[in-house]
Amino acid sequence: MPQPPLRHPGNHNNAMKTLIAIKEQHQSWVRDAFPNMHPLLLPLCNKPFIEYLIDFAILAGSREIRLLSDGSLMEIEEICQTGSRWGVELTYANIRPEDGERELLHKNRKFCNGSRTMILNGYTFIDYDKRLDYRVLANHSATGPIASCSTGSIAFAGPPEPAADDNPLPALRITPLDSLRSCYHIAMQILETGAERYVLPGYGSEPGCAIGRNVAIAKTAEIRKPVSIGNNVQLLPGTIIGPMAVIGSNVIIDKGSSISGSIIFDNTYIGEQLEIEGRIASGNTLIDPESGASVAMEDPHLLTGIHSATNSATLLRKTIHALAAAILILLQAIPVIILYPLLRLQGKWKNGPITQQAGLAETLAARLSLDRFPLLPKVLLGQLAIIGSAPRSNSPGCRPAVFSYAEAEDWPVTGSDAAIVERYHAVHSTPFNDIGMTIKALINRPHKRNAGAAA
Amino acid sequence: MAFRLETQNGITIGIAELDERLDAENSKALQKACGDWQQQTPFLVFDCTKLDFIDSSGLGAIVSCLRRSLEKNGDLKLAGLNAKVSMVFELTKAKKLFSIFSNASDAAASFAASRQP
Amino acid sequence: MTITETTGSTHTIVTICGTLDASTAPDFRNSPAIADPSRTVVIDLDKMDFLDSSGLGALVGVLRRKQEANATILLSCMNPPVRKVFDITGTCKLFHIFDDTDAATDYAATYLRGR
Amino acid sequence: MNSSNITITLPGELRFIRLASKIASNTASLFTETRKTEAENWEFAHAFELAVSEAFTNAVVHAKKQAAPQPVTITFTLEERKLTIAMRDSNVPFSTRTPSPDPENYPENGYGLLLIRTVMDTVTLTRENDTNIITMSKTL
Repeated sequence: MPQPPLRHPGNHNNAMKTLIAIKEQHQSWVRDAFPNMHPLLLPLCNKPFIEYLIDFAILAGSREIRLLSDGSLMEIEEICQTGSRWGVELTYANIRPEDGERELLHKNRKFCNGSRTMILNGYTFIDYDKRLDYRVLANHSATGPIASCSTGSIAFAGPPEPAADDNPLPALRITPLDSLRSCYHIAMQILETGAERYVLPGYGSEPGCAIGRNVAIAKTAEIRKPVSIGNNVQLLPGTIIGPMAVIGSNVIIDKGSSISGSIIFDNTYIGEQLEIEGRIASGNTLIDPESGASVAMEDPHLLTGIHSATNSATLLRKTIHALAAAILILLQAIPVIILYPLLRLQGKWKNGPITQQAGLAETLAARLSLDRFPLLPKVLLGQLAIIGSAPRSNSPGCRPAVFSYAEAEDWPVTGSDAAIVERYHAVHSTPFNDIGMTIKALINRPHKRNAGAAA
Repeated sequence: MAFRLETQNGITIGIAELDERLDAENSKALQKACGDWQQQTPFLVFDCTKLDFIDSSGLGAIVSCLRRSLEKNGDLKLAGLNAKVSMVFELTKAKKLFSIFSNASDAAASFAASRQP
Repeated sequence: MTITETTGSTHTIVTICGTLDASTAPDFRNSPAIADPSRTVVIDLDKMDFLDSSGLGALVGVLRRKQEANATILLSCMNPPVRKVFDITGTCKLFHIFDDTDAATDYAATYLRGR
Repeated sequence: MNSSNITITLPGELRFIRLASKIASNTASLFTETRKTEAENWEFAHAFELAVSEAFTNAVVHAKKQAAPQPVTITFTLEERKLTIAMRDSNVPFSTRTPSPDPENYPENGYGLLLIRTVMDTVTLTRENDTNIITMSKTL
């Protein structure tokens, strides 16, 4: 078929077309690992897989792209729509699982319109570099595959477009995206190579640090480049993010946890004092990308998926805690009224733990946990819990409280294993259980201090 | 939870085989059973070969068992952790608190070795 | 719905104009080239304005009978609302779908003749 | 919130399927939102056309087994950006227990409820006093 000799700028009809063909068989591992995610939306360094292919097609000078699959494309269509976001025309069509290149070209003959056509075939990652000129692919006379790997290829069909000058063909490398392991390594490679090579989401005032919208980073949280952080992320005090950390959107990293060489997918809560190294975490699932081993748990002290809290349970808990606080206030009121002026006069009433236990009054105050008395009204107002993960801590996933579970049991209140102990108790706490624990805390606190003083 | 006692180099070592799951359902039971075992010896090995799932309450229970053994100048060693269970231990840094062996007999032998004059 | 059949040596082009639903599916099934299981057909959907599950069911049933008789259906010029019905039901992967009727007839003539 | 109701009753015969679904899509196209793209507005109308076609077919196909065709009553409830369609008939109800058909087996029916559930926001199926009610709604 004769080709029109000139390319008209603005008229896309003769520009190179791109067919992106992806088959279910190559994506089945994504469906197994992340059942709620469309494989074409698999995030690689916080950017959906399909966008890398669209980027590459655009870099190669394509303005008309057709997405082909033997599975459902509806979800992709709802997100990518007509492609106007990228300034391209995106259309969708279906193929059969056994279709080869010849069939793809035949089935989309009207779309290809006798033009030069690039076929991005299979579930593969194209290691592009946005600084290079891939438009020469349209001018090149190569037909058939010019790069291939075990799960796909980049192939060309149709006559080459006339070239202005003879630029060399840039090297093309494609990597199979065939397992969690390859997904992990590709994401890490993108993070390492960075935004000068790929079009990446997020804002960064400095290289190696891309951060999305609505990200709250605590003063004591530490970011070690390179990192990529999505939207709506909370990094709580003492967290260490990076080096090599990809944090998705809607993620909370709770106090003291560190994430390195790891990917945290969207909608994930990472509990306190955890160490995630060389892992993928997605919702309530923790995955070792090398061995493929995965653990799924819904554990508020390890990992959970983020979804809205159950309001009725919260209300019941608040009511019972407030009731307990009211009783405690009544019980402590008389000793406080008597002892407070006495201790105040001696200058021994401090906010916080009572350390000196010389006199009878102090000992009595300590035994009755009067130092926590000023906090009790806050429980009535629902601002504090009577018992929680740690006193006066303030992070999601754990309740700030007057007493801590660690105080209730005769556990060390400090040190690394205290955190683990906290988890154990908090996981199984029911509102009624909490009352028992509060009483235990009241009884145990003085003993512990004595034991500490003796040691 | 099968439990047996072995004596090596004059040390009595208690070896407990944990079940497939250790979570909020049965972690209290483990703590209780462990209290009884510790009446017999503070030198314990938890054989985790069958253990396939552990959550934070399970971890809490094991850490609590360790603490009580340490208080009695003993130790609690772990053996035969599979990849999934091992990941949870690494995640919580609890791995650092334990001596971990590939199988129960190595773990038991290490108690005996530490008693060598 | 109107059905037009254009018969060639190896295959028949069937043009469906209008709606394929429960009320028109029997007419579709009785159209000669559709009813003949051994006849390969190219169904031009360019003028099909609506398809529902009854119409889809008829197409799938015809496809199965034709494939059992070593023939097939090729669909061409499917518009987005019709494609949506195939997409949701997962039946898109059962059919050969072309964006051009000529391409479908060429494919039928060239590649399917030898089967 | 303003809302208005339109109720129509059609004979439960196959030849009225098209009329029922066209009434639904035309009603839905009244909701055209200028902020939405043409494709989105169009898709909204098509969703109702498809859902009503499926629901009406189900009512009528089962009615064929009975002596005389039973009428089908369709109620449209129009709210600001939401259209709800309730369809009542006194035939055999939708079978909700059948799983979605597996295309590999070339099934000829059973796609109806899957399509309705996919294109609508909410779908409820109830049976009251021998009357089946399918309620379908979608917000533009």
